[in-house]
Amino acid sequence: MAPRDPDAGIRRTITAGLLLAITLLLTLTRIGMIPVPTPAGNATIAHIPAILGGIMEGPLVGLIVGLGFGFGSFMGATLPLFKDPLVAVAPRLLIGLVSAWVYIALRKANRRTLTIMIGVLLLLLLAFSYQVGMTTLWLGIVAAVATVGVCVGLLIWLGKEEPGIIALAIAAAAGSLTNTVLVLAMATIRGYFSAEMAWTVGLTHGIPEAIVSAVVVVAVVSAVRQIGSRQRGSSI
Amino acid sequence: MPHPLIAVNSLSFSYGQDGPNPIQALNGVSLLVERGSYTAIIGHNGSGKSTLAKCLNGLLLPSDGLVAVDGMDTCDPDHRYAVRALVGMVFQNPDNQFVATTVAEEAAFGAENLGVPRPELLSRLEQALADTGLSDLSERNPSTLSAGQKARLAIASILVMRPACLVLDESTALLAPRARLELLELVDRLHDQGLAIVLITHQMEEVVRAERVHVLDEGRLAISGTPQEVLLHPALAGLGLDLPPAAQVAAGLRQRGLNLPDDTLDSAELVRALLDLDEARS
Amino acid sequence: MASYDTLRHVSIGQYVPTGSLVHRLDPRSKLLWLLLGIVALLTARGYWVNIGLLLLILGLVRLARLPIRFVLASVRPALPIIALLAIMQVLFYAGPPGTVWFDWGPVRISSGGVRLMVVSLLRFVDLLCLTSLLTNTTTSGAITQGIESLLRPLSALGLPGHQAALIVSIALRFLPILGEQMEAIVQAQHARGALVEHGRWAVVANARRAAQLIVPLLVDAYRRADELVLAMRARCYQGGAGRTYLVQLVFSGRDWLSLAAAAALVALTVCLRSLPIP
Amino acid sequence: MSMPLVAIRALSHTYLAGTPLETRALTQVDLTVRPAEIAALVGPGGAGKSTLSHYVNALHRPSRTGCVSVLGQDTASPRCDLGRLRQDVGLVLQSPHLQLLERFVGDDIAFGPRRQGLAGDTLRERVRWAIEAVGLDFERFKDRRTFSLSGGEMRRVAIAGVLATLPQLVVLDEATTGLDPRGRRRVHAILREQRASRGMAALIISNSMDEVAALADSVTVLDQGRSVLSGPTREVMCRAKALREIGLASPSAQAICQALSEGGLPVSTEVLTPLEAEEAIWQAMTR
Repeated sequence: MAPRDPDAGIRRTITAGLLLAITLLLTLTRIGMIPVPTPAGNATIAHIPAILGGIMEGPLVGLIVGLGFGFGSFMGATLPLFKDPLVAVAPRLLIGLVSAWVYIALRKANRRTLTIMIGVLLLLLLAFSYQVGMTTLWLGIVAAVATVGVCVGLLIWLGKEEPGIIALAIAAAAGSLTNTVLVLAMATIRGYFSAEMAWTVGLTHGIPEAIVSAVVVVAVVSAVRQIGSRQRGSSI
Repeated sequence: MPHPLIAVNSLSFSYGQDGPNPIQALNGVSLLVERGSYTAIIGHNGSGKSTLAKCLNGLLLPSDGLVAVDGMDTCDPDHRYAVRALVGMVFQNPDNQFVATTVAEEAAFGAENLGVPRPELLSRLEQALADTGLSDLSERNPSTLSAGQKARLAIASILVMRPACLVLDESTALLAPRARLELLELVDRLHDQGLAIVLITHQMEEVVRAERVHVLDEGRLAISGTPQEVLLHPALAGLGLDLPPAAQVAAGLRQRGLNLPDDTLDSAELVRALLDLDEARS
Repeated sequence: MASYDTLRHVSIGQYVPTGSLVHRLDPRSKLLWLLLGIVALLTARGYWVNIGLLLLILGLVRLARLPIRFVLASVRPALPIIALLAIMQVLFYAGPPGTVWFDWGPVRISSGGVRLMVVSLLRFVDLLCLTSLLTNTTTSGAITQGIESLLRPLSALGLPGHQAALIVSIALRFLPILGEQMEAIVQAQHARGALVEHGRWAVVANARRAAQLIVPLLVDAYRRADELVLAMRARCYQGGAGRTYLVQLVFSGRDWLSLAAAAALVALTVCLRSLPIP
Repeated sequence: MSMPLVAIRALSHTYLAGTPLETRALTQVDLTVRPAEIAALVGPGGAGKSTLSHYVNALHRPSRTGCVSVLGQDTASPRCDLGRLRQDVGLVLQSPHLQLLERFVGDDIAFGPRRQGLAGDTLRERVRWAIEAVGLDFERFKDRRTFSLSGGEMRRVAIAGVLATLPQLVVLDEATTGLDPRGRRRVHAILREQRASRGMAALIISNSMDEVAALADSVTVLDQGRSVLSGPTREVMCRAKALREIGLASPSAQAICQALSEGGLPVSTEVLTPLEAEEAIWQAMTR
């Protein structure tokens, strides 16, 4: 048994620094902000380093990188919505934390546990969609269809992939959705958005962002850690 | 009896040894580096050179076997920093190892980490910058330096730790001919000042400068000896390494029956030998 | 084709020694300046105050003997996206109440909307300039030490001040390097024919480009971190404890003076808030 | 005479024109690569070699000054088919790791051929050929993760990825730097073999004059963004003084003969390789 690498702390600090740099680069140069014609102004990929930081380096690093993202988006904001630190900064602190916690909870889980969890998630989201459907019918329907689609996709994927990778993807999506949900909740509470607007934005941004986050995080982590993917080799 | 500076005893190292398929990079390597000596380690890509280098100062710890620096086991956490300060390591690509935004701060980094008191720190820094010819550039941003200057800065940042040995891990590979020559001359000067040098390379013409050469192949020591012994060794060709051009010419001429001495390994020696030979004939 | 050039020079994080008065200030007073400057930016309202702040900051840039266009270079890569965003926002977003200049279907241009846009952009540019100014005039060692020293009161509460300072200073130092890296990645992908160049569909192209960029950028950052960690370990880095410093922090009279100026600036912007300046 | 593959005339390039960071990378540079020719680009660091190589792949396109024609296409023209051009011109950049796009080596090398419409066994054979061409073992490497490769392996994979599309021209920007002699010989051999079998041309950028002397048919020397010397390799390499002035060395073999001739031995200095030097010295010694 080799002794534990005594310099692991340095690695964590440096990685946090580099992830923070990427976050600032993506927010301050606006490369990570993709303009879309919705009330929120743009979709983002700049929250991905915070998710990665949380998953790979732990909650603290996720928190720090998330703070950087919040600061960048706060200072770069052109909409009153994001000029409010309670909307722009506070929710972002939780992105990395949630990803980290979800990952820690799931990384040891086996296939069956994950299947059950996806089932529970499906039911919860469907119940939620039903609630939404009671107020705005079409939104509820869209949400339900999206939920079923995503969960079925996840289950099919689960059959093919290693549980570790699924855990990563779920943690990343959870981090991304934390961002969407909390920002929109704050925006609604603080009176920038009506509930219906929030739902529209949530569906049009939240789901694509969550999927992109999961794909990117899985790609990066499996490259860096060289951890297993069921796909053991090239297709050649 | 004083300890040798670095003693490597049947060292083996595997990457990912906790995982399902470890990759063995070094297999039973033993060698000694004496104080003030000049050692070259050559081998083709993937022969384990860099892994060996990182084992010499405890950046990697042996999977099996022992590496002792000045009698201190590199596995002993109490000696970790003493070992790293004694055996300084310069990597291939200086761009990726700079932490600071001025030459002076970058050079001082190692000494700061060792907690060297400031007056001493300043004198060490001054000395290191002077040795590497960077004194006039101390306020510059390292990213604005030329490739050769960056390589010298990487050396300066090791010298402030006052090491007894300098390990250069393919530090010349990315340099243009003139910058490479300048760097090798700097290394020669440092060697003259008493520093032990371990030069890791796959350029045969560079090993001629060394006192002792070790050839690594697939993680094992294939040949060890003086440059002359190694370059004339019959097994060398099978290891995928080329003779330096001068040695190639000399070998060819010898085969044609020219009576050249054995020690014509670099261009200058070959030219001198040929001119002597020509004079003797006429 | 200038598209690769724009990423090449992020001025934030590049130390540019000119030996000016600003360079010689204590890093702590510059860090506090940045902090107070941000407060001033956040409190400033209306066109004139913000333009005044921009002029003041550009004046500081001149005082540091830096070319203004160098400092503004950080804004350049953001320009196309900012412009697009600005147009969309002005057209479609109602904004705070004000005179409506143009109203047709979903499109409404009002004085309030335009002012919001312009002031936000000025604030963004100001922030980039201030951050750039800090890093252009302060070495990474000084920044680390400055932050560490400012955080010392919090260290008593268990906050790892040295690590926090190192994280920030590494992030600032690597900003321009990663910007360059991004350019290299775009080039490498083009060279293999991986990206199709869209001329017209800027939005789609931007989205695709951003997604294709971020994976290699992150993977490369991890590789870079590995190498840097190795180089730091090889030079006996062992955290903040027991470390000595090349740079010595001296908080002198001119630092107090500069701080007083910053405080006055904040006070001024706060006072101007209550005045009816457009 | 057949039309050149690459014809660059009076090309200038300025980075960040109109800003204080403006840097002149190229000034009135000419470069020609003929079909089935191995051309070399040498020069001290910062001479503009990489920038020039980017023009050949249309990563940069001339804006105001100069004219760049690659495989008969004017790259400045909006009608220039970039996709086609980049398939026919393979560029291996200085930092090979950025060029690897896929997770597994096999998929990465298959990237180009797939875009050309190859599939199934043809694709597999092409990938096998490309991996083996650069001296790596197909079975062992196809399933390696690109992130886990060493620097030297990454360079080889990058070269293989470019060769796999069977380009008409490959541009290697210091692609053999950091490779061991065996790896270099392998790359040299594949360039020569491809030239012989299907007339592939190559433009190599190298800081090893020995390598250029052994491999290239023609050489262009850049210094501070200008083309200062160009012509057949032997002609350029024999101008030792001019090369020394801009900080380049002559090839070792040539330097040995030069030193001998200065020392009074009547030996021909027009040699490029150790073998030629050996012959020339033998001639002189047995005169």
